[in-house]
Amino acid sequence: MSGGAAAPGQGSRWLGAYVLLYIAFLYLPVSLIPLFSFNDSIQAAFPLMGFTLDWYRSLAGNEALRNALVNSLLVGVSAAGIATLCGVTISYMDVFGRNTTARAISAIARLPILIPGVIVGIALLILVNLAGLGPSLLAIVAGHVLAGLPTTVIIMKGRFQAIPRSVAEAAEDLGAREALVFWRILLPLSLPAVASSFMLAFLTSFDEFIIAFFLAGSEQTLPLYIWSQLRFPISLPVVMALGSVILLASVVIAGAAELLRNRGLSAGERR
Amino acid sequence: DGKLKYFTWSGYELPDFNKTFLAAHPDGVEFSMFGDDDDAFTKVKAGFRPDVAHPCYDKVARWNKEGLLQPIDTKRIKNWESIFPTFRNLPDIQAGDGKVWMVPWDWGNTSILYRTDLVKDPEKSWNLLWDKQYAGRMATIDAVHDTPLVAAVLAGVNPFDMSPADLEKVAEKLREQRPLLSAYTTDMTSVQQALASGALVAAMTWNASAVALKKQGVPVEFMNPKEGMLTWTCGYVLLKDATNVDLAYDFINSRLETDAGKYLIEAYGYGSSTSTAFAAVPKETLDNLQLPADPDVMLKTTIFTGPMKQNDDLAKMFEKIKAGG
Amino acid sequence: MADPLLRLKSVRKEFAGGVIGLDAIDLDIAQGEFLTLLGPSGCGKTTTLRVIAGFEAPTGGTVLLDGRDITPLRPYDRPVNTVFQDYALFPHMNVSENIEFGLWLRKIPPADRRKKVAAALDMVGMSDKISARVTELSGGQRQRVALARAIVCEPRMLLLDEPLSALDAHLREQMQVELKRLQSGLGTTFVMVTHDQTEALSISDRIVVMHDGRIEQIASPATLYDRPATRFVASFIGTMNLLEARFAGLSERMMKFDADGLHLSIPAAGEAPGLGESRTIGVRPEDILISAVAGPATTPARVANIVFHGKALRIRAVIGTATEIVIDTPRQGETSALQAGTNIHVYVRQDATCPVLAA
Amino acid sequence: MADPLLRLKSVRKEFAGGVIGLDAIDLDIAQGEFLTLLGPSGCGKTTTLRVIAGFEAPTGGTVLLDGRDITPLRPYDRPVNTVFQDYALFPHMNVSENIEFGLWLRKIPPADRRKKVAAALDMVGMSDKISARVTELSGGQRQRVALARAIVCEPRMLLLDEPLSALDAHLREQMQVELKRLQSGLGTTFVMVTHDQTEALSISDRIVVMHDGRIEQIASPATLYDRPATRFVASFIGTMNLLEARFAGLSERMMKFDADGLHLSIPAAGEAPGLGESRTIGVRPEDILISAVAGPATTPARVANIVFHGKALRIRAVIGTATEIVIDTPRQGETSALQAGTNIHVYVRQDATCPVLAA
Amino acid sequence: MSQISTSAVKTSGASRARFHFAMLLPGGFVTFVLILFALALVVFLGFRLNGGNLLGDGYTLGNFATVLSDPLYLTVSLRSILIAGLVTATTVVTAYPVAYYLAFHAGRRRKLILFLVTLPFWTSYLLRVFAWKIVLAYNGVLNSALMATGLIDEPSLAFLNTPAAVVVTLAHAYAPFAILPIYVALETMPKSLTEAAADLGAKPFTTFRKVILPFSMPGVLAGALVVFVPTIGDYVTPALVGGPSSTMVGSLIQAQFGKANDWPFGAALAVSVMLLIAALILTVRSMDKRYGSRT
Ligand SMILES: Nc1ncnc2c1ncn2[C@@H]1O[C@H](COP(=O)(O)OP(=O)(O)OP(=O)(O)O)[C@@H](O)[C@H]1O
Ligand SMILES: Nc1ncnc2c1ncn2[C@@H]1O[C@H](COP(=O)(O)OP(=O)(O)OP(=O)(O)O)[C@@H](O)[C@H]1O
Ligand SMILES: [Mg+2]
Ligand SMILES: [Mg+2]
Repeated sequence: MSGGAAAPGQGSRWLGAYVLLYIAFLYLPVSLIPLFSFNDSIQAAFPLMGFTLDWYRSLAGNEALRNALVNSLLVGVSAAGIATLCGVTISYMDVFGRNTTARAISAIARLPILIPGVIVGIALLILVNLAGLGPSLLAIVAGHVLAGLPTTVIIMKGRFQAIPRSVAEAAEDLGAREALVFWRILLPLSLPAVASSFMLAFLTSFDEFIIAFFLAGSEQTLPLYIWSQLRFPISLPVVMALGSVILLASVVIAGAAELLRNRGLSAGERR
Repeated sequence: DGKLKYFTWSGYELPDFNKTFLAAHPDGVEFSMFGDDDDAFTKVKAGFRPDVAHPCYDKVARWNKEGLLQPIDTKRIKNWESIFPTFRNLPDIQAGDGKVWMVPWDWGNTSILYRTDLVKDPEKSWNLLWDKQYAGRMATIDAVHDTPLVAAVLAGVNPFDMSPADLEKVAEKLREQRPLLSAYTTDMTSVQQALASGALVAAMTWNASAVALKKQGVPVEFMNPKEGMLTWTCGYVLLKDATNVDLAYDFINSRLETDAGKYLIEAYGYGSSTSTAFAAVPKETLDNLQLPADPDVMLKTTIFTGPMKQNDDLAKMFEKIKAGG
Repeated sequence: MADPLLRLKSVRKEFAGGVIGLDAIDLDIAQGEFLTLLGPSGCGKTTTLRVIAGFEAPTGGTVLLDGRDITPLRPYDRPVNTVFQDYALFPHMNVSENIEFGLWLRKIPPADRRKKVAAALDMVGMSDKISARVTELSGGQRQRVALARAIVCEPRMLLLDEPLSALDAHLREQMQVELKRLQSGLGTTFVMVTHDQTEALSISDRIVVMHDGRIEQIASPATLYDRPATRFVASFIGTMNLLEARFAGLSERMMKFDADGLHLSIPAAGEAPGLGESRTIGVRPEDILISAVAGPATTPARVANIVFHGKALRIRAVIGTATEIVIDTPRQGETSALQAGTNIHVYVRQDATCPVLAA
Repeated sequence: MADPLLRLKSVRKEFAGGVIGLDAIDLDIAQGEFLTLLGPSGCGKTTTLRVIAGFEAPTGGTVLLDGRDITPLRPYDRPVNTVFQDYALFPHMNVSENIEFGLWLRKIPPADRRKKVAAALDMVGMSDKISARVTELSGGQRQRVALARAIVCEPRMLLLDEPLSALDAHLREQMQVELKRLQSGLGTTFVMVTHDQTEALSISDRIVVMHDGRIEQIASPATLYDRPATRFVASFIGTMNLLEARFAGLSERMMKFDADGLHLSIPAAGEAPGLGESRTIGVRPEDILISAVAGPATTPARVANIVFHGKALRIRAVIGTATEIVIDTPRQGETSALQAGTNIHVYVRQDATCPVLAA
Repeated sequence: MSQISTSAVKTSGASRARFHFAMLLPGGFVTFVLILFALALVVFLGFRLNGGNLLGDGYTLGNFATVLSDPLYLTVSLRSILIAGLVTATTVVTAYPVAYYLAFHAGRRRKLILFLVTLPFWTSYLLRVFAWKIVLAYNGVLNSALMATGLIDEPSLAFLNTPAAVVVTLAHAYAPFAILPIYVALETMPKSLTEAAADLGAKPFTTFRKVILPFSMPGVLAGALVVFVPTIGDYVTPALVGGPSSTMVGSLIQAQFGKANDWPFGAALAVSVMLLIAALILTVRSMDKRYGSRT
C-alpha cells in the first residue's frame, strides 16, 4: 500500500496487471523456444511442421553441446561469484573505508563497461600468455569477472550508500570490529543487492562470447558453441532443445526450493 | 605435451574426419573452435598457439605476413598427389622447395541463391544483387572476400590487386547496393529461413544452403552467373611455434584419406580437395549436392577467392560502407 | 578533579560545509559521574557525544580516557556504549537479537545472553515484545530497545542522546531510577543529553550548558539553578524573569534594588554599583508571591493571562511601565479566583536567591 | 458536541501479526479544538493519528469528517497534515524544498511560496538553515523542519506526533505559543500526541488519555487533573499519591478519611462508605504540606530521600506503617535543612481536591 | 570492563589495517592487474602505427586524426548513442513499474516474481535473438497476428532488420539489468516518505514524480548505465536483427581487430568512443549529485 492507503487501491491492481503484461512480454519470445524444439523442421518458422523428439535425441547424443553448457555454468557461477565478491568489497571500501586507494579502485572497477569486449579479450589473452597460463576456462572466468564487475560495483555502492550511517555506527559502538559490522550488519542489510549483483553478473557471463572466444582453450562455452554453429542451420533446433531443457530445469529447481522454503516456513509458524 | 592442438571451424572437429589419426593416437588431439577465420587470425596474432589451424586460402598471406606459419613439406603428405592440381598449384600457397604454406582440404562455391517463383527468369549475373526491383528483399555475405570481391568484378577491376582508384570504384558499387539489402550477414540459418519464408528473394549463400532448401521443397535455384561463381577453399596450416610437428603431419595425412573426404562431401555438401574422395561418392549424391564429378573442369569457370593484396584496406572500406559511409 | 575518566581538550569539530559543530570544548568527566548536556537545539550536544564515542574525528584537540589519548581509537575499542538519538536499531534483527548483539560480540555464552536480554527487556518493560520486528514497534518502544541494547553491555561509560524523549512521564521516571541504579550499582559513568530540565536537575551530578558549540557553564544542578553564570544560562534553565533593576542602596549587608516597583534585596557581594545604576537580576517565577492586599513591600500588578500547569498556575502579569513578569503560584483557594484583568499585588519572597547577571 | 469536525466511530485496528493497536475507539473532535492524546508508550496514539490521516485502514469502524464517511478516502484527499514522529523528511530535498513541497502541490505561485517558507522557517527559528541538506541537521532541527512542513500548508486539521519532543524547553514553549496562535488565528484543529504533561495540561482544550488501545478518559485539563475518572488516569497524570484510606465518618458534609495517620476530608458526594471501609484516594504531592512541629492535623513522617526538581523539592517520606508518600515542596528557608532521615510532620492542605478513585 | 591500553590501540590499528587490506585485495588485484592492463593496452595501441608487430611499431597521432577527421565515425557514434538511448529509455521506463511492484506490492510473491523475471534470461542470448526473429519475421508471430486481426493485408518487412528490431531485442535482453538495480534502490525507501507526501496532498503520480522517482534515482541511473554503455558497444544484435541501417560503433571497432587487421586504429576508435561515453556519464553523474547520493 503505497502513499498510505485506506484500501489496497485501484492503482495497485493496475500495477499488478502491468507486471503480468510485462512478464508476458518477457516470455513471448522465450516461449517459442520450447515450441520449436518439438517442431519437425530445421526452419524455426511458422507454420509448425509436426511433432518430433528428434532434436532432444540429438541433444542427448551431442556431448560437445552438453560440455559447453557445463562449462558455461561453471564459468558463470565462478565469474559471478568473484565479480560479486569484488563488487561487494570494492564498494564497501569505497563507501566505508574512505581512503583514496579504495576510491581509485572503485572508479577503475567501473571502467571495463566502457572497454569493448574484443579489447578485453585480446588484452587478457596477451596477459595470460605472459603469465604462462595460456587460454583456459580460468582465463574466461577472469574475463567475465571484468565484464560483470561494473554492474556489481554500481549496484553494491548504491546499496551501501543507502544504509543509514548510524546503523553501522551503532554496531561499532557495541564493540563490533569492522569485519563484524560488515558480516553481521551491512551484508545482511544488502542481501537483495548482493543477490541481484550475482544474478546480473551470471547472466552477463552466460551470454558473453567475444571475450570467451579469445580466452577459450580447447574447452568452449555455450554461447561460443551456438555462435559458431550459426553457419549450420541444422544445429538451431538442437540448441532450442537445450534452451528448453535449461528452462525446465530452472523451473524445477526453483519450484523445489520454493516448496522447501514454504515447508520450512509453515513448520516455523507452527512452532 | 603430447596432444595435437588443432584450431578449426566449429563443426570441423568431428572424429570421422580423422579416423586413422585417432586409431594411431587415441585422444591425441585437442580442439579449439572458431566461427570466423578473421577472428581466428586475431586470436592467434594475440598469442594463441595451436599446432595446426584451418583458415581459408584468402587468409594465408595474412597469416604468413605476420610470420605465424612454417612451410609444410609436401613429401611428408602421403596423398598430396591425389589433390586436384587446381588446389595444389594455387599460387599463394607455394613456399618453394616442394613446400607449401597450406594443404587445401575443403572447398565450396558461393553464388546467388534465389527463389524461382519470386524472381522470374533473371539474367544469370551477379547484377541481380544490385536489382532495385528487389530492394529490401536481398541479403549478401558479410565478408571481404565475397561481397566486395563480386563488386570489384562487376566494376571491372581486378579484385586481387587494386589501385586506389579501383578501390573507389568498388566502393561506389558497394554504396549502390547497400540500400537494396535487407542484411549483410554470415548467419546462414537466418538467410535460409528468410528465403524459405519469402522475406528474401535472393541472397548470396554457399552451395550447402541450396541443397538444404531444395530438400525442403523450397523453389530455389543456385545461380551460375556469367561472371562466374566464387570458389573458396580452406586447408591446414602449420604454426611456426608448433610443438607437435610429427603429430601434425599424421593428422593432415589422416584428413586427406578417402574416407574423410567422402564424409565431408556427404555430411556437409562441400567439396573435398582430393580426387579419390570424389571417386568414392556415388554420382547421384554428387548431383544432389550440385557438385561436379570432376571439379577440375568446373573450377576453371569460377573465381578463386584467393588473397587480395589490398585486403585490409578493402575490409576497412567495406566496414565504413556497411555503416553508411 | 584529580583524575578524570574522560577529558576533552579543546576539542573542535568543523563539518565539511564549514559549519562549526564544536568550538574548542574543554570538559572533564569523572569516573562514576552522571553528567548531563543541556542546550538549545543544534548547539552541539550530539556532536559532543559522537566525538566521545569515536564516530566523529575532531578537527582539533584530543580526547583522553584514563589520561591516555584515545582520539584515533575506533568506536569498538572504546568502552563506551551509546543510545542514539534516532535509535539506529538493526532493521534486520528482531528485538531480542538487537539487544543480544553486543553480548554476542563479547562472547557471552548463549544461556547468559538470554538471561541478560530478558532482564534488560524487563527493565524497560518490553518483555512481551521480545521477538517483535523492530519495524512494528511504536516510537517509545523503539527507544526502549535502543536503551536496553546499550545498557545490557554494561559499559564503563554510557552516552545517552535524549534516551527518554519518547517515553511518557511515568515510564520516564522509572527509567531514571533504573539509570541511577546502574550508576551506583555498576559505577557506570553517564553522559546524557536531555531536553527535560526537571530530569536534568534531578538526575545529574553536574550539568553542562552548551550554546553554539561552546560550553557556557558547568555546575551542579542547584548552583546552575540558583547562580547561573551568564544571562544565557539564567534564561535557559527553568523560567527566569530577567529584570532591569536600579540600585537603591545598601542596608544590613543587603543590596536593595528596584525593578519597576518590585523590591529586590540581594546579599552584598563584591563591589556595590553606584546609586541608580542598572543591573539585570534574575527572579524565578515561583519566588514572586501574590497578595490580595497592598503591603509595604508589594507593588501593584495586573494579570495578563493564566495558564494551567497542573500543580501550579502560570500567571503573566504586568507591573510598572509595561514590564511583563511571570509568576508560578500553587493552585490554592485564593488563586482560583484570578483571571485576566484582575488587579493583584506582588512581591519577591524574602529568602529568594536572585542572581545578578553579567550583561 | 453537536457537530464534530471529525468523528471516530468504534474504530478498531488489528495489525497483521494479531497485535491490537486500537480497540473500538469513539472520539469526537470539534472544529477549532486543541485535543491532546496522552498515554503510555505503545497505547495506540500514533495509530490513532494514522487512522485519522488515512495511512492505516481501520479493521473496524468508520471515520467521519463533517459527518461524511471518509474511511475509504486516501490521505491526499483529506484536509489533514501530519508531523510524523520520525519526521519523514524527504532526504533528496533540502530544508526549503521540504517545506515548499505542500505549497507547490497546492499550486501556490513561487513568490508566495518563498514568502511562506521564509515565514515558517522564521517561526521555527531555522532561517539560517534554509538550504541545508536535511541529513546535516541535528535532531531538533529536523523536527522543526517537519513541523514547518506541516504547518505551512495551513490545513484544517493538524496531527502532531510528539512534535516538540526533541526541542529544549524554551524553544518548546515558543512553539507552543505559535501553535496556539495558529489555532486561534486560522481556526486550525489540532490533535497532538505529547509526553510532556505540562505541555498537555497548559495547551489543550481537552485531553484524551489512552491505555492499551482504549480511551480511559476524555476531559479538560483541570478536570483530568483534579478528578481523574480511573485509577489509571490518576496515576498517569502528574504524580499522585494513591493512598488506601479508611472511612472515619461524616462531619459538616465532609467525609473524613484516615490514611495511615494522614487525615483527609473530602466533600460528601453520593453514598458514603461504611465506617472503617477502605477507599483509594489520590493526593497530589504539592497538596501535602510539611510542618516542623506537630499539630492536631499532622502525622509524623520520616524523610526517605530528597530530589532537586528546580523550582521544587521532591521528598519521599514514610508515614505510619511503611506507607511511602511523595511530597513536592517549594525550596524555602525551612526546607533546605531537610535531609534523608529527618523527622517531619505532614498534613494535607485543607482545600486540596482529593479524588476518591474507583478500584 | 575492558581496560584501554596502548597495545589495544596498536592491535586495533593492526586488525583494522588487516581487514581493510583483505577487503582491498580481490578488488585491487582485479582492477590493478586485469583492468589497468587492458586499459593501458588499448590506450597504448591507440598511439601506435599499424605494422608487422603485434602491438604496432612507432608512435603516431594519425589514428585519432582519422577518427576525428572522418565524419562517419561521429555519425555512427551518434547513431549508436541514439539507439542505445532508445533502448535505455524503453528498458528503464518499462522496467520501473515492475521494480516498483517488487519493492512495495509483491509481498510474499516477491521471490517468485524475481525468479519469473530472470528466468527467460537463462536461455542463451543468441537463442533469444532467434526467438525474436521468429516473432518479427516476414512470416512471424507479429505479422501473422496483424494479418489475422486484419490490420494489414500482407506481411510487413518493416519489423525485422530495422533499428526498431534492435531496440526491441535489446530492451528485452536488458530487462533484468534495469529491473534489479531499480528494485534494489526502491527497496531501501522508508514507507513513511510516501506517506508524508500523500499527507501533504500529493496524488500518487505526484508522489511518484517528486518523491519516489528522485529517491530511486541512484538505482535508475545505475540501471541506465548498465544498459546504456554495453548496448552502445554491442555489435551482435545489430548484425543479427538490425539490417544495414543499424550498424553501431561496436561493429566498427570489432571489425578493425578482425577483418581489417588494424588494431591501432581499432584501439583509437575505442578510446574515442570511451571518452565520448565517459563525458556523457559525467553529465549524468552531475545529475545524480543534484538528486543527492544519500549517505
Ligand atoms: N505495523 C505494526 N505491526 C504490528 N504491530 C504494530 C505495528 N505498528 C504498531 N504496532 C503495535 O501497536 C501498538 C500501538 O502502537 P502505536 O505506535 O500506536 O503506539 P504509541 O501510542 O504511538 O506509542 P509511543 O508513545 O511509544 O509512540 C504497539 O504495541 C505497537 O507495537
Ligand atoms: N554532518 C553534518 N554536516 C554539517 N553540519 C552538521 C552535521 N551534523 C550536524 N551539523 C550541524 O552542527 C550543529 C550541531 O549539531 P548537533 O547534532 O550536535 O546538535 P544538537 O545539540 O544535538 O541538537 P539537537 O538538540 O537538535 O539534537 C547543528 O547546527 C547542525 O546543523
Ligand atoms: Mg542532537
Ligand atoms: Mg507513537
